[in-house]
Amino acid sequence: MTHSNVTRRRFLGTTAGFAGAAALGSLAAPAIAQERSVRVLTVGDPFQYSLRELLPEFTAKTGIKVEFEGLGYDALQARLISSFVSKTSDADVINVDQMWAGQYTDNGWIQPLNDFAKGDSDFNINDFVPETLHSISTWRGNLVTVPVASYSQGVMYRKSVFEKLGIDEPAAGWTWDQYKEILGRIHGQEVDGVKMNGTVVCGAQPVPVVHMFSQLSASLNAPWFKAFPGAETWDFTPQMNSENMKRAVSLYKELYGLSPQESINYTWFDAGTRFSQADIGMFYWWSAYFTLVNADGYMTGAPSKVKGDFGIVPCPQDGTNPSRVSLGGWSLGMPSTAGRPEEAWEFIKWATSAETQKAMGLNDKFGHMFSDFSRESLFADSDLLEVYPFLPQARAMLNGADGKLARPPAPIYTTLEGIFGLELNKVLAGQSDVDAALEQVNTLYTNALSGNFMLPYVQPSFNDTFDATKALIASLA
Amino acid sequence: MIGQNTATRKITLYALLALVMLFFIGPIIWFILLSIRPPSTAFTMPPVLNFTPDLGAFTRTMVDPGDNSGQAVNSLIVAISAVLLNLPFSVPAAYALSRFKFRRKKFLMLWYLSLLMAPPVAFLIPYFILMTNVGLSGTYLSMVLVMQTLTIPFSIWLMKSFIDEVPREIEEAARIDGASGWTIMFRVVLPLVMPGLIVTSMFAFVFAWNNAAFPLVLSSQRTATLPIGTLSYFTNTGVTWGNIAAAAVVAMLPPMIIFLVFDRFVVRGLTFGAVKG
Amino acid sequence: MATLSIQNVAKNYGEIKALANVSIDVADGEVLVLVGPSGCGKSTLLRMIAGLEELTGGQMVLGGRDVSYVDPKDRDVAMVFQNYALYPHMTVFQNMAFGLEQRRLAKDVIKAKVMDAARILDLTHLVDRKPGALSGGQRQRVAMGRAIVRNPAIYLMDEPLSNLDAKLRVQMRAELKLLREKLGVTTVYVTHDQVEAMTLGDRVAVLAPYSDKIGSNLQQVDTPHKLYEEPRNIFVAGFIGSPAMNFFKAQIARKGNGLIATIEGTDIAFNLTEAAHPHLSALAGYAGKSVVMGIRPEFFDAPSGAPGRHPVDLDILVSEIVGPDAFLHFDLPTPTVKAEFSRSNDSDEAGLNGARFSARIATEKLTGEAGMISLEVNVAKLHFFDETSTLRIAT
Amino acid sequence: MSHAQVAPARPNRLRAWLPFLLIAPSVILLLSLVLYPLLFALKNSFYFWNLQRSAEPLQFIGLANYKMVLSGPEFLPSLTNTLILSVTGTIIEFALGLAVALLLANRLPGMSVSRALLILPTTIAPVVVGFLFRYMYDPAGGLAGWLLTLIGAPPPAEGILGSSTTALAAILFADVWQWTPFFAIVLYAGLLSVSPSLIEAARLDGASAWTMLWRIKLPLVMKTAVIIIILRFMQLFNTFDLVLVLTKGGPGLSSRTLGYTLYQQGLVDFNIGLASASTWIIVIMVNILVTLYAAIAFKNWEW
Repeated sequence: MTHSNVTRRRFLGTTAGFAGAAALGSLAAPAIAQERSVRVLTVGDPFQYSLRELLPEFTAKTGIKVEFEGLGYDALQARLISSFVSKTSDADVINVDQMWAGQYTDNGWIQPLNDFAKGDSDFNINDFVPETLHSISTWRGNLVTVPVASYSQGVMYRKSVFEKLGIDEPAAGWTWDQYKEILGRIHGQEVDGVKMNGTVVCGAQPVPVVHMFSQLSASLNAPWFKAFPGAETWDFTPQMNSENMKRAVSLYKELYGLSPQESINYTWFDAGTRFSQADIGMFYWWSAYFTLVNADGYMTGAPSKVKGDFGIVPCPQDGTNPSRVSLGGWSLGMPSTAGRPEEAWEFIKWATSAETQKAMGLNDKFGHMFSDFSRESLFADSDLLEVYPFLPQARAMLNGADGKLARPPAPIYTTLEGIFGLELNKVLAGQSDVDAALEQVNTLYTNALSGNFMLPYVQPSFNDTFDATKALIASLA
Repeated sequence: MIGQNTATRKITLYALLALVMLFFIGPIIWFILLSIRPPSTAFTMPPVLNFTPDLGAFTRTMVDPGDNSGQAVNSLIVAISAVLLNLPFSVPAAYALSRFKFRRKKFLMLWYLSLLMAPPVAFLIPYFILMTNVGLSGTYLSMVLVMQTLTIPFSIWLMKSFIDEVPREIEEAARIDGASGWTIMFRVVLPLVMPGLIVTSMFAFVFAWNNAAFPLVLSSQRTATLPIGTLSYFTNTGVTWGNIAAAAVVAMLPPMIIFLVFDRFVVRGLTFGAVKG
Repeated sequence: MATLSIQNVAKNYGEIKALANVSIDVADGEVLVLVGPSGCGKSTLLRMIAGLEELTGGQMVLGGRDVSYVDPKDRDVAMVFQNYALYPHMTVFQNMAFGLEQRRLAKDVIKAKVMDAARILDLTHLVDRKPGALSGGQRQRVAMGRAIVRNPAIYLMDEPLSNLDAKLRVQMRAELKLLREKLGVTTVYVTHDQVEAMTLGDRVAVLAPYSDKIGSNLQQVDTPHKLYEEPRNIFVAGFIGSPAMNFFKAQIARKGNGLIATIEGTDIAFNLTEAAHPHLSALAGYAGKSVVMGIRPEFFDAPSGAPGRHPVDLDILVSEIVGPDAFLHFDLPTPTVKAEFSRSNDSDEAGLNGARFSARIATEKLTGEAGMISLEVNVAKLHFFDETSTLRIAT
Repeated sequence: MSHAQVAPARPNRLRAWLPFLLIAPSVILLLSLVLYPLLFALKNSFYFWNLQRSAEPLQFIGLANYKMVLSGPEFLPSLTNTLILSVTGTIIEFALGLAVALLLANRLPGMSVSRALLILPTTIAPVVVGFLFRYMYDPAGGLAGWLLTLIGAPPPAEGILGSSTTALAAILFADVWQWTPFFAIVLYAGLLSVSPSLIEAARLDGASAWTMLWRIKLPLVMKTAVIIIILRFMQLFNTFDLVLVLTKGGPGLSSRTLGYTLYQQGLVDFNIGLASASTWIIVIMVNILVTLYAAIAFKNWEW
């Protein structure tokens, strides 16, 4: 073997090594940074599709390039928390579920937006329906996110079915007893050759069942905790075995009895889809479905069997007690680690602006499917009313709506929701009765809350009332 | 079974085979049909089969807005990189385990095997933290690296069985012929275990291609892979069955094509060296 | 071409001694055959010559150069493996050219050398085939060809014929012999087949599994003829020759100025006189003691009455007639000589029973196939061995 | 003849260390990738660390997390379901796979094409299999329910996934569908290596087809089978993706598995301490199972 051979081989080896390193490097290297850009991480709800269509307009207007990613609920949650743990963020703007806003802020993962909002005349905070800001976007007297899609809950009923069965169309101010009575009259009847179910519920654990059930606990005035969030001193002693809670769960179980049995496993959209198949008399659900049930399937645009054949009415109330509507939705927040806060704010402001929200509502690419406005002005917009004639009813439902009451954003909400959702599911499945289930929930809540140092609660409280939110809005206007 | 192939026996066997194929392949076809059928027929029973195929779901997922086209490319990058990163680690180890005797070898083989049994969910958050700490979070490399915990052990087991079957005298002949270690590796051993390299690469590719757990936390928008894409159609407000099916069909095709094209290596590869052919 | 000197070579696997104290000198152009039962270390020794096994002790000197720690590729050896170890993915031509390519010879030189070897081995029409498409014999030739083209200092062959069927083996054996006459290269050849050993070897080294008694694996190195005529010990005597030598326990006693050797437990006794037996004087020292007596089957013969022959009547159990030769098997009520002394080729070890013996005579002289048959033994050819040292008793 | 090493004749450090040099990269890479999460989990399993409460581990709490996991209402049902799933799953997949392999081993025209196609379910991503079966099981118009009704065994009114009697079985079924072909191909490969002369000999000995299967074919394929059996068992033991897509563990706890509980604790509740304790409980259980299995199944292996 000659020396030159060795050299040549070594040369080849070195070259290969460099090539390999370069290949690895290209796998690891982030894409080239844009001069002005913003990274947005959202959940794959309908607003996301509408919003995405408009992104070129944002870039044209501001010169900011947008990297936009929509994820499923679980994936989004996993990605967000992972990034919080490592104290990095791969996004400048993130979607925050109503329940997450508190813990994200307390842990310093997202930053209050007060300073951005205050000096910004374009933001026009006064145009927001205050209930949406209160339910979705405030925490400890700060504006921590901005709503991008807010949902209330209302009843959808089949006009033709009511007519054929001679049932009067319901009106605001009706009671859950009436609701139940109507369902009883529909359930099992055959209408136009279709065997009707009274209603449909969401039974799937853990999140969907809690989402739908919590409208009942809100209506029946069954709070989760002794004093939270509207209290001078917070007290998280669980109230899950209260009489009202038992009534609410019993009612929910009754509603399940008037539903297709498979709804034990229904998630959000299963319930909506089922209604659009025309064998459900009436159900209450997030206002997003006022639009979505018109389509036969999601993002397809084909009309469903119930299109034009359903009315919308506010949720019933508990006797003479005023109705409490559960309000939920998605908002945009800014991670504390956001690399481009200015651009992020630009984006948040643009995406939540009346102009953009209106354009989202009018977007028809996959059929009209976004009417979940938070801005007062849009509910009376004539262009939007043409597409979404129910907007006045939807607006009315927001009055007095309170998401923080229905699903209190306690710092370990997800854990509590998991416990509750499981037990609710067990009640529906007949694996547990109402009393036993709620005692179990109360015990597990107590354990979880004390295990998480929330019982007794020694950290600072904040009397989070609707008035406090209104004061905040006034201070930021 | 020679000598027993009477007509009845044949008919019975073919009937059984038809049943087996229907059972295992039918659902796949049913799912592929979902991707091209009008949504109105998706949940109609008895099944509607005379529909006009609609490629709309493929258009939506792959062209406009085409969320999944980029993800398909990402999947390809991740899966191919996973193979390329895998082989330099697994082939030498498999070679050593096949050719040398040393203490604790059995332990080592079982240790590799045990890695395939770790609960992947448990590792997601630690991996995210680890990758973030080394500045790799959201990159292809982070996914490719952690996937090696699944692919390298499997590859080593597979490759070892292939190398076991190359008579060591062939290597000795090459040594006596004057070949260097590299020459023996690249001109003698590797060509002889080519089927093994193909099978190993196939499995590494498919493992990486199909993995959903790691990209769930380790990918970013730029690097998200197809399984993440299919997951994103399953949202709170709706499930877009057509889109899911279309994206899933695109996700299913490469592994299927690979396994069908290289079919003859599959049977050979899956004996894990436990049977000598 | 070169000389090979194996000097005190040893190989240990941990505590186990596989080889110890083996020293053999191979002359330039000589064929040395290593023979022995399985486990005797013959293949290990060959692989140590090749450099495929590390030496634990001793030295390997090839062509005057100490190659003990030289890589195989730098030793200038060529080897033919038992399973041929052809490169299955290369054609016959590429198989033969591979070694030359590694030595970076010019392409046309390689081609000339390969085609030359192909012609010698009658492989010219097969050069573009891959080994998978060749018959066993053809593969064997390619393996030979791969060694030949290299023109090495020494050929090493590890049971190159054992994978061939009997007929082909005989044919290839002859061809090998011819080839080696033509090439005249120093060769070390391993086999467990003593016929191969005897026909191919200029000298044959008989190896046995290491035992402390001898302190080496090497039993004897000699020409085939001398191995047969003058085996150094019981092992070699039993190993060389087919069917194997019959061993008996025999009592030596004086008789007149000669000796008498009586097979224990029988009345068969051989009179040994100065004229009838060449090693009588050495044997005389064993008078009154017992020794191991060896009679090769071919030392039996039909009665002829010639001088120096001793008649015996044997009760033949069965006889096998193999063409011109007949093998007669008989039992004697005599104690068994320990099996390890008489270990023969591993292939026909199974039937070895210390008390069963065989004789070989010309078929034409056979008077019956079973029952009492009268034979005679050539007394001069009787071998006697010391019971404890196992060495042959000779002057 | 066995050779301890194929190292060349040179008392060379490099050569002696060659096997370790070849193995080291894989071991180092794998160790660094596996040790970090395990140690991370070990440390945090002794801390109170709920990401919903704080970004950092708050307090050392000893074995409280372990106690909480083991005493949680979902632990025992999860463990039971997991064991049912992994034991019955492995058995069914093995038995069914063997039956299919024996069918394929009849060398009739068309068998090899079928065999090639048969691997397809195994190549599909588990997430996609989840979607596929969610679609099949859909109570509103899924193929499975329709077929069941057709053959006179209508699914429960709550739907296949909604009934506590069928939910776990439905998950099991999806897994069986995906992995039986894998067993079939592997066992088929094993059966191919059973030499025909052995079968002939057994037939001459008068062995029945049943005897032949149990006494000759099975023992010969068992060597391959022991590997895939343990692999599948452990994969099933860690099942979570099918559960996530199909039932989320419901109804009630009917189809909850340890893997899903772990997912819930870690990636939904973000209770890192609790999830870490669960991780170690699972790791310890898995290791005990694997060690026991290895001690029995790999006893007579040549390595």
